[in-house]
Amino acid sequence: MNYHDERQKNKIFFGFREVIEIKEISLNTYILEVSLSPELAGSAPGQFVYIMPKVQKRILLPRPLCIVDVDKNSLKMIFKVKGRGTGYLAEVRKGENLSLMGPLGKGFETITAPSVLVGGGLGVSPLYLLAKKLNSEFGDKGVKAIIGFKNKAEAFYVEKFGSLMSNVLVCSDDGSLGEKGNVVEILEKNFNGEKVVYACGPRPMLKAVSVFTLGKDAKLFVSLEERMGCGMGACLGCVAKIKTENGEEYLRVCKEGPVFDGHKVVY
Amino acid sequence: MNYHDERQKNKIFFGFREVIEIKEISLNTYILEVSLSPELAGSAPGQFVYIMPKVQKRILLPRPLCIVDVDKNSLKMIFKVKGRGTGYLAEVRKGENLSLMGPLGKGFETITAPSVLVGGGLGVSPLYLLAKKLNSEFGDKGVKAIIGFKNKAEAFYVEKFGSLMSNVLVCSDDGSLGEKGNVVEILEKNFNGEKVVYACGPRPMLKAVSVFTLGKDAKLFVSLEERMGCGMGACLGCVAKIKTENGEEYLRVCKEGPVFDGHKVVY
Amino acid sequence: MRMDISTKVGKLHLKNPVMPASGTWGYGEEYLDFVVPEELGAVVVKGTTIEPREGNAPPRLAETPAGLLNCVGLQNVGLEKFIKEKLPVLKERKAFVIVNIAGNTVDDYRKISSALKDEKPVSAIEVNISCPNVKEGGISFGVNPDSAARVIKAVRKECPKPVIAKLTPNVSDIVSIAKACLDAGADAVTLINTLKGIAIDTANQKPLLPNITGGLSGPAIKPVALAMVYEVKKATGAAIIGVGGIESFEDALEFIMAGASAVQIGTANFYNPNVMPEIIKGFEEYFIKNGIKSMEELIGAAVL
Amino acid sequence: MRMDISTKVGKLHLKNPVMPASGTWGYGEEYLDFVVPEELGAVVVKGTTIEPREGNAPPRLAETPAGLLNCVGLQNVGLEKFIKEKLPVLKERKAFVIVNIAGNTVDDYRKISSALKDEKPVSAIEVNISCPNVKEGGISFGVNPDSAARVIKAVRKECPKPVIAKLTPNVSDIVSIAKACLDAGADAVTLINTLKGIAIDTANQKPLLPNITGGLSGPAIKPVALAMVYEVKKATGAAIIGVGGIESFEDALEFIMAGASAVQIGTANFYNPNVMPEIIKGFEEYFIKNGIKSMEELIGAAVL
Ligand SMILES: Cc1cc2nc3c(=O)[nH]c(=O)nc-3n(C[C@H](O)[C@H](O)[C@H](O)COP(=O)(O)OP(=O)(O)OC[C@H]3O[C@@H](n4cnc5c(N)ncnc54)[C@H](O)[C@@H]3O)c2cc1C
Ligand SMILES: Cc1cc2nc3c(=O)[nH]c(=O)nc-3n(C[C@H](O)[C@H](O)[C@H](O)COP(=O)(O)OP(=O)(O)OC[C@H]3O[C@@H](n4cnc5c(N)ncnc54)[C@H](O)[C@@H]3O)c2cc1C
Ligand SMILES: Cc1cc2nc3c(=O)[nH]c(=O)nc-3n(C[C@H](O)[C@H](O)[C@H](O)COP(=O)(O)O)c2cc1C
Ligand SMILES: Cc1cc2nc3c(=O)[nH]c(=O)nc-3n(C[C@H](O)[C@H](O)[C@H](O)COP(=O)(O)O)c2cc1C
Ligand code: FES
Ligand code: FES
Repeated sequence: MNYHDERQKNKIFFGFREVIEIKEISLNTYILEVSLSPELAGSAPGQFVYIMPKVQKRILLPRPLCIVDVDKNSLKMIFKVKGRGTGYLAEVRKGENLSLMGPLGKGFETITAPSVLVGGGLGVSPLYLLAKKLNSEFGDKGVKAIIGFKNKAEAFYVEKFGSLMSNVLVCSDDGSLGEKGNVVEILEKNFNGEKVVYACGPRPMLKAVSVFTLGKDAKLFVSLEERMGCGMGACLGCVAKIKTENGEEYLRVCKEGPVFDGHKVVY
Repeated sequence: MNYHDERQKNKIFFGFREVIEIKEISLNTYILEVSLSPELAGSAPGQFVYIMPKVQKRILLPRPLCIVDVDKNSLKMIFKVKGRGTGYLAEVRKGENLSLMGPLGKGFETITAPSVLVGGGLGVSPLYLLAKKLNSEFGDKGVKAIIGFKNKAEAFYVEKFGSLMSNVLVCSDDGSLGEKGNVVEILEKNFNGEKVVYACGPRPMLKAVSVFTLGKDAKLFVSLEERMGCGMGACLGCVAKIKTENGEEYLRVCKEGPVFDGHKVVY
Repeated sequence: MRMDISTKVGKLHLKNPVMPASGTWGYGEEYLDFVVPEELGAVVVKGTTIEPREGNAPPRLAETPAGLLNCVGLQNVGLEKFIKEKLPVLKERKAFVIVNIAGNTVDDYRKISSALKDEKPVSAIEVNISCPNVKEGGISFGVNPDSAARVIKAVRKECPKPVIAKLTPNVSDIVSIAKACLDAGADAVTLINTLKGIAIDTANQKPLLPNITGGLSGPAIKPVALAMVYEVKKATGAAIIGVGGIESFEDALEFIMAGASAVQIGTANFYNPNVMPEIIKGFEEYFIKNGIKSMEELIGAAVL
Repeated sequence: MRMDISTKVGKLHLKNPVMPASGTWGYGEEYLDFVVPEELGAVVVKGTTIEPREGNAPPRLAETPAGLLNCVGLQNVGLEKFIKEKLPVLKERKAFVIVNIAGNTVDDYRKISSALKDEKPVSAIEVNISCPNVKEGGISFGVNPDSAARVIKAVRKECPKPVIAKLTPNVSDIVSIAKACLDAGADAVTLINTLKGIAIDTANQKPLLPNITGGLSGPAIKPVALAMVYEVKKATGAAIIGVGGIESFEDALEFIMAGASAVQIGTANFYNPNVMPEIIKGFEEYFIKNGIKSMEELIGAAVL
């Protein structure tokens, strides 16, 4: 390695992108589409962008959002309004410029087939780009998706998954959409000895998927969330406890993650 | 006085007003027109409004701006971009809502005629509404205006004054507009024993006008500027030293001012 | 239905926990267009000294990120004029008055407490041993447990009304100062006064404020104030009035849960004159929504 | 034309006055997409302890108005791995390396300085006696002149390299701590580490950070940092590295004029990874525009 290389300006984009679309797609949940840059065009499933709400009343740090889709011209994210940052983000308008940084983090590895994707709530969003990739690498038969929401009002991207792949199981906690039940129950009923499970959603859900897949000898990859400072691996603010060769260590969600071996996460 | 009156909600407006127009009218100087409220409709010459730039990146406090004009439907202010607050203010657009509070402070008294208005730079702006009022109270002959700017590029409202009244003397430091010279020189040359002088502009200018008028036995009213906290007289942040019956005291520019007896100000 | 959001601060019973911070709301006359003093839990007036003070030279204010530096320097009308002109107005309005007092010497504090002890409309005395903007007295008493205790003892001895010590955050160990004040007889502590700060006018290569340093207030200092409230509550259990950067009901609730029995609002009044009624309404709505019966349930709820 | 914006911090000669603040820029490897370490005045690495540390449980961060609370708790790879894996990379790049060190006991500081004294690529040691997020050592040394001096003396004796004491703002009298460190042999002081703060999670009625308190950084603390730089410069004339809330060239200039010979940038890197090169460029442009020949003309220019 030659350390005297010029600054490696080519992997991460930082600057303004134009808002191509912003739309409420389900209860308090928005899809945000921004123009591409060469760096962003190379985004992998599971990576995220660090995005600064434009109106910065009392907001200091950017907010991390998963990459939902990336095509020739644009990058898509889906976010739910939680607090001030996402609240302001919901107010940006088409044509405005938005400051963002990305792609960041280590995404999902698509090592083998067949696989199951398990997404709960907003956790569904990073799985779409992953499904696309798995589909193109291993064919439609090689991948199944289980996506669940609290109820119909909170659901999004159900049709998008449907038109992407044939094997999509949809569920909701109250039965207002698809089967009644949570994604873990649906996984347990429909698991067919797949070799890899990819999961994203709340921690308790990930833990349950981990317990289940451990017993089934399937590999598991999960995507974690933690509050972030730098998004670049420098501040050690975003750690999660992971089993490593050194025992248990705090690893950086923004750098070693957000995707981790689901059986090594200390839930 | 009955102290148990209901809250006196009727004198000062606080809330959002719609931007009717925002336009650059000279170098870095903008006119801002907002919709009226009953309270704002009662604005007197020399009063000011406390206005919060909409995009509040790191901005905490509102910014004080003089009232330039008020008519049936709107209130006008003129401001120069100085720092972050006025910078953001220049970015508001027609149709947006702007948070503001006013009218605040004690304005000019129109006690007698004839009078001269002396305005330097931005100090010209509060004199327009005053000229209107003097004109209507004492007639066109009762009032003369001397307005001066650094140069032509920085000048504004020259025509507005021209169409309002017949006696307008315009000057500039470099002679690019009107007579060459500053307003004090022009005042000295053109003073005709008027009974009242109203002045607004930089401190050294006000001081010079004060020295001149003292010798001429004319009353002088000046409008002062100080950094403000509350704009309401509560924080004692905005004081200026004024001669009073108690000697010299720090009085509040936002409450006892911004207009003071120009011969009592300790320059 | 009107909820009971009353609170107790030591011996004081307040109808709601919201009051202005001293020096930011004058004498309750300035904001009448927006708030009448009698709707607040209390009114804390501008720091009052025996003699009138003219304060420091302007400019006295500088804006900083989410904060405000001030060096007003205790400009006030003085004790006599306060009692003759300001207090009667507040009395007529039936406002609950807390007088913030300051002095150069322990004897100053003693004298002023003595003069206030028979003034019926005064419900409590807030002893300012934390003003960073005056040459003598002020903060110098508040950075040391012994001198803080001496001031409080003098006031305590002189005046049977509730005594509240207002402390400075510019210390290594706020708990020891608070303890000293409580041991000396304070009924409660107000936390915090402003942090010492400076802004530089780079164009003119000098400090922006002629006083050089100023006191930092506003949202910027909220986490520091919360830490001090939390630590003093945990260590002493004392009644606390929390202040520093509160600009919303949410902020006020943070202070209550961190251990404050009431809150003061300072700088936020400057950019939102309705902030105090808004916070009062916030408490009422929160009580209804969460079935809270008494402020007691919330005070210190987050202290582990 | 490239301007000479070099600066001297005690015995250290830096090509420009801009460096990252410890703990906010890792080991210089993380931000390579934006900044290469060798273009900076220096690189200050994450606080390093003898043994590796796992740090505190997450969440470790909470955003506050114009500020950030952190309780990372000195998670670091430990001295051995730092020397074996991190230092060679910085050496290859010819970065100017300042190692921030921390320990539980004076002996820890002694040992780690001793281990670093023969490491050529290390240009100076920044002694962190101000970390608010660890149970032992850290800040407890920094709130008292005697214990601060003991640590600095131990490091000084062990290590001939320049020694910089990094101080905490959570003290009553920063000047006395700075003096004690200088008398004990420190070549310079870094001002300031974070202010102690708390955020409350009102929905769950508990402190947001499991560590309860965190260290407050970011623009919110800038006026406090400036005040400490100014006062230490005025009282001691010492070489100072200024840090706290700097997010623009303008901010950096305020620190230089208040008495800092160099500046560190922490939190601002998180929301603007280009901030350090921008500030360097800002100095170059300012030197040209104002005909400044040497940083000396600006250092402390606003100190009256
Ligand atoms: C790697 C990663 C990917 C994410 N992807 C998505 C996504 O695709 N869609 C989506 O809706 N949300 C996503 N989140 C969560 C999202 O970042 C938070 O909901 C958002 O930051 C909340 O900000 P706020 O200002 O609205 O809330 P506030 O509560 O006002 O935020 C205050 C602070 O807390 C942080 N914070 C609050 N909640 C979270 C959280 N759950 N995780 C991390 N930080 C938090 C904020 O970043 C901010 O610093 C992701 C989080 C991470 C770490
Ligand atoms: C009563 C009054 C009336 C005014 N009327 C006008 C007007 O009609 N048109 C106009 O262009 N300007 C007017 N000014 C000045 C105007 O308020 C300032 O130029 C403006 O506040 C600068 O804000 P900024 O954020 O752009 O600058 P910054 O320098 O970023 O402001 C930082 C802080 O300093 C304060 N400040 C800076 N300069 C001044 C100043 N000269 N006076 C008071 N506060 C200042 C700001 O309010 C703010 O709190 C008036 C000032 C006062 C006191
Ligand atoms: C302009 C101004 C004047 C103040 N005057 C006083 C005072 O006279 N006495 C006092 O104890 N505190 C005084 N303070 C401090 C406030 O009472 C309060 O403790 C501090 O501002 C923090 O609260 P905040 O962030 O809500 O403003 C003053 C603060 C400001 C901003
Ligand atoms: C996430 C984080 C980690 C930090 N770690 C350290 C550290 O290891 N050693 C240290 O001396 N200071 C540490 N600090 C303090 C910074 O070096 C700096 O003093 C402080 O953040 C103020 O500067 P800023 O406002 O520019 O961030 C840390 C700060 C942050 C935000
Ligand atoms: S957010 Fe800074 S290390 Fe991950
Ligand atoms: S701005 Fe507060 S008294 Fe004038």
